[in-house]
Amino acid sequence: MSDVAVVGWAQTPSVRLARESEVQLLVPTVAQALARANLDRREIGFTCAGSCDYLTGGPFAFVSNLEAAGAWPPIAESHVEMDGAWAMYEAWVRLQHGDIDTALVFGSGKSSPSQPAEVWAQQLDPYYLAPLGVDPVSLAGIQARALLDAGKATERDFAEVAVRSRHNAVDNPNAQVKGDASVDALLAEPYVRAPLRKHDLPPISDGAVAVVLARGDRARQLCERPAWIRGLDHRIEVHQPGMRDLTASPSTTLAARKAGYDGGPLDVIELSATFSPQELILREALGLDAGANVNPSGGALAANPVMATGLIRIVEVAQRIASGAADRGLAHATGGQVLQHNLVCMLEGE
Amino acid sequence: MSDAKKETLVMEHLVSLRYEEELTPILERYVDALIDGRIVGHKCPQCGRVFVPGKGYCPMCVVETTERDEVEVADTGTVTGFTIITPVAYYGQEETEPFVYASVLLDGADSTLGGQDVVGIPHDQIHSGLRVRAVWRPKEKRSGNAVTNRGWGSVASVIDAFEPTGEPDMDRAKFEEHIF
Amino acid sequence: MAERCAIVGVGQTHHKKRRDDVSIPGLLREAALRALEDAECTFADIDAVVIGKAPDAFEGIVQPELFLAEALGGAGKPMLRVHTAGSVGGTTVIVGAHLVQSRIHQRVLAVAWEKQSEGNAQWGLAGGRSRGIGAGGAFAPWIRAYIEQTGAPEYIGWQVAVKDRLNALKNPYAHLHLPDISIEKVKESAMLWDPLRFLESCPSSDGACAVVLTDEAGGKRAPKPAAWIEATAVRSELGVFPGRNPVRPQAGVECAHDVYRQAGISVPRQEIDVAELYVPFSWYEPMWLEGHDIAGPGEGWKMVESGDTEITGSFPVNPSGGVLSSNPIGASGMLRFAEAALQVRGLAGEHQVDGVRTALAQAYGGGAQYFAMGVLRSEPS
Amino acid sequence: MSRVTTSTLEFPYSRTVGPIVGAFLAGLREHRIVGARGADRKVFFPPLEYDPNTGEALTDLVEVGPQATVVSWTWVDEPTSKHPLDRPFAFALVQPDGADTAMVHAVDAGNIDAMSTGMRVQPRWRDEPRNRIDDLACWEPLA
Repeated sequence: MSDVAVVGWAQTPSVRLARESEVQLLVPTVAQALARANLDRREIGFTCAGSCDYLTGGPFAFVSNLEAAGAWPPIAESHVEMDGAWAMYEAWVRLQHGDIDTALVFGSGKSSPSQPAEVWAQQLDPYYLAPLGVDPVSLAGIQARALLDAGKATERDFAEVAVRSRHNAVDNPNAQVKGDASVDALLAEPYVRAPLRKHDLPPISDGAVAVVLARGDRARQLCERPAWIRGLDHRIEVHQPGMRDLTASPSTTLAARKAGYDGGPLDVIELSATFSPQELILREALGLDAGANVNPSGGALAANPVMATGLIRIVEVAQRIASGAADRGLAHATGGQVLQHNLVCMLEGE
Repeated sequence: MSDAKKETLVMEHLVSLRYEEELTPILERYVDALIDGRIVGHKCPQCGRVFVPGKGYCPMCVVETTERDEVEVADTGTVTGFTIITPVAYYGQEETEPFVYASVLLDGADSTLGGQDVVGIPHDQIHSGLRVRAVWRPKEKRSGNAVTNRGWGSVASVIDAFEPTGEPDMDRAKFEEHIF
Repeated sequence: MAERCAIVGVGQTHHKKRRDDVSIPGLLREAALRALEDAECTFADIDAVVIGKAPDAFEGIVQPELFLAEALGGAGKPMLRVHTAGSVGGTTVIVGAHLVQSRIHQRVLAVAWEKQSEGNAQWGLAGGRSRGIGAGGAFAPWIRAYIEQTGAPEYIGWQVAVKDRLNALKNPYAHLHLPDISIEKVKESAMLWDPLRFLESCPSSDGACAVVLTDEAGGKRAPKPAAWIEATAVRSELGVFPGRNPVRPQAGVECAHDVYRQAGISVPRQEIDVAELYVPFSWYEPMWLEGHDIAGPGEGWKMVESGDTEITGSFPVNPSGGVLSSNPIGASGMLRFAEAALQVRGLAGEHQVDGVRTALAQAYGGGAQYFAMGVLRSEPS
Repeated sequence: MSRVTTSTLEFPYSRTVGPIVGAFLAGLREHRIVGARGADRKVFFPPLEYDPNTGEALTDLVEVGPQATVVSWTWVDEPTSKHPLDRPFAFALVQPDGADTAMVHAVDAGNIDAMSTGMRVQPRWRDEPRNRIDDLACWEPLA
């Protein structure tokens, strides 16, 4: 494999309601990512974007986002109807050919205009599930119950994940839900979808993220300490929630193994656990011990701009490597509901 | 029951999703001006092109534009291209008669307003180069409700249509870059 | 240096106005299983799945590949969902090829589909709003401009419409089989969007297409001839901006030049034996012949007029019947690559063009602003 | 005062469901529930045209239920207009007797205290079937 590194990045703060349109969130974000990599947009060899028409609010919504990339003169460009982390996957694959050495990737989403519970209910099997209005929070509740019933966790464990996330997010200017809370106080709150309480749920967020990738020596020229992608893989599982074990994430385990994760020490881990029980499932899937440095940014419980959340995890790891604060990290992204599709990216300093 | 009859049925499924969004601050200023009878856009500080409504950036140069780049354009302009659409019936289609779908380049602007109606002239006399002016709604009936953050209805619910000014046609060379 | 990539399996559904005999997974499986059978392999042999389709709102399912991946044996594998408007079928093949060329995977299944009859494309193209103009309404002014600029006679559009429908009679999978098609019938059909008549426009179809992509070793040991992917390129440009030339979009010019360069083609008209171009409205055939520099300015319509683009002509275009005969939107771009592959493999059956060694595949989308192109060859260079 | 723009993306989709989902929905009309048997005798419920783990075709339909067991569940205190019931209910993984997998559906248990993992439920049928999954209106605790 060619050595490809993250050499530029930027993200908007995640907010409950951004007054800017999705493109307006992207334009300065892309500009900042390019500036950090000291690149002009015309030098970019390949561009790939991730977004979701139905989240933005209409067919072909992604077409407007081309304006953020600067599509004049024409550019070599592609788009995935997936989180930006998969857009980065496509760009990373493209860079392996060896004929170009830079790529621009972005992911964006505004959840504020819609009722996410209604939008994502239409993401499920159209014959058996979508007509019932099965919403993501209910599915996460079923998953959480399965975890409790299996004796793998307690509601207190869920709350502890949330408390850590909010605590970590205090130092993250881009996070939305932050502050110190006590586990007991959180557990005194009512259920939203028993056994899940509000703290177990992600916020509804608007936001965007951009990444610049470069290959080999070009990366070294553009960045003092590139965050090298040592491995990148993703795996999808069976869709019907009743046809797989919701308390485990074998696709994460497999993706991590294929991405070269050998169980060795990690300085930083960023997980797209959009519901607190999922952090416990992912920790187990990756074999992380209790002391692992998981989600120093606060993770998806602190900020969840859907379609950007996964790529933000990669940025959070990459920037810690670039700054020298970390040498080796793992970033995880997820797609679909209750951890159906999982991506693992291994990043390292020189 | 392996002899189950494998008939294939039709399942109806209504998907109905509602989106509600505050207009961007740029569009809010734009709509306020529109209701006031003025059409404003953003002039790119780099290339000088004027986009109506302003986007907050120049899509060609990809540089940000702000209120400081706001300029007013005229409510007169030129039809640069058009199609007469025979409406196809579909769920939500309200049109039943052939309608005009014209691009209008306002004087002072570099972007065209798409999908405009042209009135006061038979459909078969509409042509590129036709000089037109906005038909404004009475002030009390202007709402800006049809303006969206994703480019639809950029003047609808304030300006219903354009009508011929009676001036001679614009020379094609003057709008060659704005036909589409 | 990238790994070589070959198409060793091609499958497609019978395209129809409404495939009321199948579910959406059933539709995809029909194409995928035919591609696997052609490649003489099974789902178990596939490393990764790439799925493409046009907007989700056409069927009203958000990211439908999440429930469809497993219908394609995708569980436990990487799955990517591509969406680049009408060009998506082409982009899906290209993304699949990249997975092989990068040496990440050895065998990839790429599937593109649309089940238009579940919803309504006019509604979808209008973003669910009133006053929709359809693709024809969007493209008609550009077609008019082409006619004005080149002085092409109006029968050129009719001629393409007839040619593609006659070709479709040789393609058992095509949606439209119109044995009594004629110039008179086309010219007497209803004017939909001046200058476009009903029979100069594509149908709305349910359908899917699939290809199995593999590496050099896989291509060489394939049981049937392989189609070698010699070049691929994608280009995108803004849909509306001052100075844009949508009649000859720059993205299309650059995309074509990119694939010609990669394939070492200097005179496309002579060095390409057959082309499958995305022609949803008849006039797009001469427009793309010029827009991709196969014909010089104003020469594209003359190629049509002289019969060069007929299946027996010197530069056959869309021997499959093209988009004018089958249009499952998301799959339409992949069908161009699939049909080009069948041609270089010599497996196109009744619509096989004699002696094809090099084929061009092209798809476009959005406001003629997204392009995906490829050059396929019967032998690796 | 900020200006708000609203839109509704609405369409009545018409789905042809194919042989397996079709047989399942046809069964519901007759108050019968079917699953699909795989190569290893495993019965998938709800029935799919393929084994989701391998992609192999499934054609062998077998009757399951009608009694079933709740495998996992969550409680919906405030149903929305898109939910199948207009009073508090559970979304649950429901596995009919004879099936090896479960599907997500609504359980009308009245209140959360009536819910438990492992509880037994039975189908409640819609009076006028319309070829949809909610012809099986919901599940209810076994009387």
